[in-house]
Amino acid sequence: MSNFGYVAPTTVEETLSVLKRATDQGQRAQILAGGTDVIVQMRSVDNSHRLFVDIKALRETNEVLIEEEQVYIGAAIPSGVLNENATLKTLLPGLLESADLIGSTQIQGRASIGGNLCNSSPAGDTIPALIANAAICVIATSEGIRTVPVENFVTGVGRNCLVGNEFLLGFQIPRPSTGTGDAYLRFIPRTEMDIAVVGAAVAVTLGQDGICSHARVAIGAVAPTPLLVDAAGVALVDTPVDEEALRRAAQICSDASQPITDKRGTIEYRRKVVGVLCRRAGAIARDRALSNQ
Amino acid sequence: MARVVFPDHLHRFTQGTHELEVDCASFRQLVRVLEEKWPGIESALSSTAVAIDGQIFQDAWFEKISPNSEVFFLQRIEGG
Amino acid sequence: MADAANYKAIGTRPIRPDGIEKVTGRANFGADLNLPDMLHGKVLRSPHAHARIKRIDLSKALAVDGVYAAVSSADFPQEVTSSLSINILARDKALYHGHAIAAVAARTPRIAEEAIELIEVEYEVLAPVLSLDEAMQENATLVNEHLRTNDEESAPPSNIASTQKFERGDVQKGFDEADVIVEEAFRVPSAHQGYIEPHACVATSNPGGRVTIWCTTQGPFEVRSATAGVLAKTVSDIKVIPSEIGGGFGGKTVVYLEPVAVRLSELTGKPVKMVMNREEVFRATGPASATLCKIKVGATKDGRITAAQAWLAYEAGAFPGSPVGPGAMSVFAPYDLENFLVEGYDVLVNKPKVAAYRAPGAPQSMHAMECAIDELAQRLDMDPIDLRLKNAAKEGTVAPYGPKFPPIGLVKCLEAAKRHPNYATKPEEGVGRGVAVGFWFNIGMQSSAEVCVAEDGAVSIMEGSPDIGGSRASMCLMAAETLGVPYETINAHVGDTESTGFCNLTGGSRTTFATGLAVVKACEDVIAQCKARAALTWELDVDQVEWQDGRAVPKPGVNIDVDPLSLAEIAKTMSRTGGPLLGRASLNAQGAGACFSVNWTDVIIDRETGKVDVKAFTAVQDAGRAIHPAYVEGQMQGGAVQGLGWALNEEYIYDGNGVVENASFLDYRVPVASDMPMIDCEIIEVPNPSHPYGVRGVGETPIVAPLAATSNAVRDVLGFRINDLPLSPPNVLAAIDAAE
Amino acid sequence: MTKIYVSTIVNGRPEDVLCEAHQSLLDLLRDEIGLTGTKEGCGTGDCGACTVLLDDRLVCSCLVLAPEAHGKEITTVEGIADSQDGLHVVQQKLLEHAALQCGVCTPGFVVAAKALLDKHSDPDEETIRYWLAGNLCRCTGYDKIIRAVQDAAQELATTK
Repeated sequence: MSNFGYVAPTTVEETLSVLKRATDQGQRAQILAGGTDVIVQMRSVDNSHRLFVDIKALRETNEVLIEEEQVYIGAAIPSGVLNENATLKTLLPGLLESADLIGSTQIQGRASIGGNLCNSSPAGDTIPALIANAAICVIATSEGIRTVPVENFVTGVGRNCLVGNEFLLGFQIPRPSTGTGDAYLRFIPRTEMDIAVVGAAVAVTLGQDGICSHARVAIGAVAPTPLLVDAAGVALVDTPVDEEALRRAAQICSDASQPITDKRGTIEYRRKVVGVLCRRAGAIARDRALSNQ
Repeated sequence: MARVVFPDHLHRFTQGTHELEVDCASFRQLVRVLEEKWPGIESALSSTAVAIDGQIFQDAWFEKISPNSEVFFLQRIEGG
Repeated sequence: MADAANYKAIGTRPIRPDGIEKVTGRANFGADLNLPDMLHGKVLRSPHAHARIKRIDLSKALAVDGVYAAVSSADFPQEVTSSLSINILARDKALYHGHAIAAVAARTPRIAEEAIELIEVEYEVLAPVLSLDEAMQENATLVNEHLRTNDEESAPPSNIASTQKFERGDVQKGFDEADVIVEEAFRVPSAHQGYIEPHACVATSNPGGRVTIWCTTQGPFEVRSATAGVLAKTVSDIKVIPSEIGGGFGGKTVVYLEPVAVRLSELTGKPVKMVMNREEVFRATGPASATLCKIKVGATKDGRITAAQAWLAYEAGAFPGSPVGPGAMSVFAPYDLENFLVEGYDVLVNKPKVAAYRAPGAPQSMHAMECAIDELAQRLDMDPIDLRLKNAAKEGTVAPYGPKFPPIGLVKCLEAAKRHPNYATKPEEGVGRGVAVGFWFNIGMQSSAEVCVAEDGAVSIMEGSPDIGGSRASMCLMAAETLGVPYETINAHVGDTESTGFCNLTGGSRTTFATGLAVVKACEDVIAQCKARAALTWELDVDQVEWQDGRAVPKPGVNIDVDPLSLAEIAKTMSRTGGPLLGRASLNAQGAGACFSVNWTDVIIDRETGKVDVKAFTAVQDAGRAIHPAYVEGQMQGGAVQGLGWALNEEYIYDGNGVVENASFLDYRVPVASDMPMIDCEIIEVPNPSHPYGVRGVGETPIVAPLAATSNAVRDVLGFRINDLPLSPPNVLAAIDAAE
Repeated sequence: MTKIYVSTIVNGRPEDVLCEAHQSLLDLLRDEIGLTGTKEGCGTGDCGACTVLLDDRLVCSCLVLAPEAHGKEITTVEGIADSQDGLHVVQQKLLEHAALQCGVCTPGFVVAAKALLDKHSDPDEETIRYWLAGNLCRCTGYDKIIRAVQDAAQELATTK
């Protein structure tokens, strides 16, 4: 009665054709990267039969390319591997920290930022950090590649913009310019192993004069999807990202949040703490930007 | 006469009696006396622990009781 | 009793006999056994917290290819109506979300899982009773329509299964004499034991009705009697072989799967393995009671407690039997009180039946009292240890639950705490410190041991207490000390129900005390036999021989020139002196000796997020005598972290329908390594006169004090008290916001 | 139902087995290969009792599909001790420090701690605690485990 399958194609074309064949045969296909969400959900939420399509053998999902203008990060690279990349760590410390926060050392041996995004949880740790860094999703489709800004990728709790047999290959991220710093902070009740109750990511670029020319703020776990809070970024621009500016941005984040009360936190708690984290992450991002002149 | 004290859960057998003076030389004798007085209490006592002069017994039977003894029935402790 | 300094083996820290098996993955735990032709059983559980079961139809599950049997409660002896039996498979009502309804046995776990989903159950959903407040109201919905308080036939049906009352002196008069009175109510949530190994068993039955069960349990003999009870068998029909046990803490003292696996095996003629997943462990196995404890305590200006009053309500889950009794008996145990009144209520709710969890009942009630005492110290401006010293129970104090305390270590623990460098050093700015006292009665009960001597003098101990925390090492140490032979020549084995004498479960902190006592006595039996063999060899009377440092020697004054005979030498010739050397002992140990502790912890609080971080924790505890000090510390440290987890983040979170929302280790937050500091320990030794080496149980007391110690430390930081646990970030931040 | 062929090397020994796609690497190790040293505590990656090395990277074997092991090398707790040299220093130190009580989490800790020491020769307490945060232990309160790993690191440093 069991009708589970597993394939590990090695090219994008092969993957697309495997997905198409499954669709044509009426078989459910599910993309597998690190599996740390997919396998848990198969056990606890939906154990229906399916074909696992493992995309870890593709070049495109596994490579890191650091170019003059942009950085490319494959969707299926385990966060443990990403965090061993010293150049990436220097360029995008906040993003790498967000990946480093997902689960334990063991989970980091598997979990990828692509999987974190495709799981499309409001609380996905890497999503606010990707958004703050203006990352663009690179998506394989039967018609070729299409791109979507990360802030437009997640469309609801557990839902995203992938349709048909599309799947995520990786991320293009503008290479941070001189004077740029990012940071991500989340709140969890323990020190490790929890899902974010609240998350906030800030990326700022400061000029030689210490004044912010560009800022992006994104928040997680306080709305059905992670949110880019444009106004919070605006509140930091043309300021030295000092306490006063950060408090303004924090208030904007609190106001922009639309949290719920659940087993992990209350509305009041999340609304308040998202501001706290925005302020704290902003200060870290600022200090990183200043040391990066 | 030994002083015998009953906890709440035995009061439905002792008709609310909390404390009693009993003339007996051993735990077995005490139980006999009590069963005679309040038929049915013996089976409840068999699943109850007892402290005789400060020493707790989970399963008492032939332990000695002296005229100035204090006998406390108490719930059995199990433990994790 | 010899002075500790004179012991050769006791008090040392050797490697446990079963250690290598456990660090190399060779040790076999509950789920590690597979038998040829074995089937896999899975349980269907109720999706409702309270529902009448109108119909169960197993036919679709039975029709699945690979399914061999399916059962519901109808397949079990109906005349057995114990709570246990009805908890194992629901009868007319599902009493909590996750209550077992039916089970199947199939060729693979996957087939079994898919088949249980095909079982059709018709429910009439009833309103669940989910809180103490709700359950104790008049006209509350009834969990059990036939239950009457204290079995009083004339009383109306109620959710209150039983009441407790302890009283001494005149409470009103005592409060009238008080200069300061603290009166507060405290809630503690349900917490799970959180053992890492889920419940698991394999059962096989032969056509003659004989059954063998391999399982992970704290008590194989209790599994035997419980399974026999549910199945209306005799215990002689059943053999239970305990596997290594992956944690229990009280939660593996009851059975859930074993009778079902046996029935499935009887129906199929094949071995049946059943293993719970983690979600089932959380939903259907024993958590500790959620409680509401109201405390009133009064004292004079100089800190003498004049009266204390406690009102305790404990959730029992869906069946009677919360540990409110021990909770009521322990709440005032550390104090010498003239006037007190304790009332306790055992209350049914539509939640899983609670099970023992380390010092069952005490952490909740003593959290309330130890918080109240701390509050009293604040108002009297007294050091919290001084206030406790002023009122501490000691030898001769009549315990609130009746008996007089024999020698106990509370005062020594308090004095040691006061002297301890970790206490003498005052906390830095922003750091809060909280102190609390812990207590547990400890129990003795029945144990058996056999000590066999091999032909080369090697010693093997056979006993019946599953080893959860290194008890084999303690047994070997006590045997080494008694026999006077090296620890390394001794091994200890936990037997099955047919290879060792009856033994009560590992629990109640009884193993090192009671089974240890049996081992010591069995060793003394071996010594007596050795002396007789030596006397025979030397042609002396047995009373002319004594045992010294592991050797038989003629008593001083006996005029004979012979070399002493070691255990190994006597063993070498045993075939000629009477056959194998085999010592044995069986007993019902009395005088377990109460165990007290003093704990304090230093915490900091992030006032913007409400997060409490534990910076330091110190545990001082009376062990009577620490046989293997490292494993005593292990109990203290493990219990401390369980208590800290309960204080900070652990709780059962229910939705409005009685469904546990956090039935996973992801959201039921036991402490992880990075949450905790080192746990500093000081072992106090006030020997227990009822044990030849002075042993007291040490396993349970450690979980008691950390709850209040944490609450008191948080109060120290914030300047106001948060009465309810857990002190989780949302709760702490809400309290900070409310105070501002 | 089609079974999937998996060719893998477990503790240095080639293993060719058939599995189903929904099975985990943990199922493969325990039920198909018979290595029951690796334990299942939760099945959701939250407890670490099933920790193994997959191509030298620490993973929860309950969160790896069995077919993913094809062509990979796996080290389990059974492969940590050396048949020549005996116990690994981590195993020895866990024993010496009495750092296990029930022992069911121990296999996961052994594998995780060994991986830590292979990567960091001189980890401080905080590094050890965070590295091992994915391994739950309910018995010890972690104290003795952390000390054992510190001691093992020290011993490795002095013998190198």
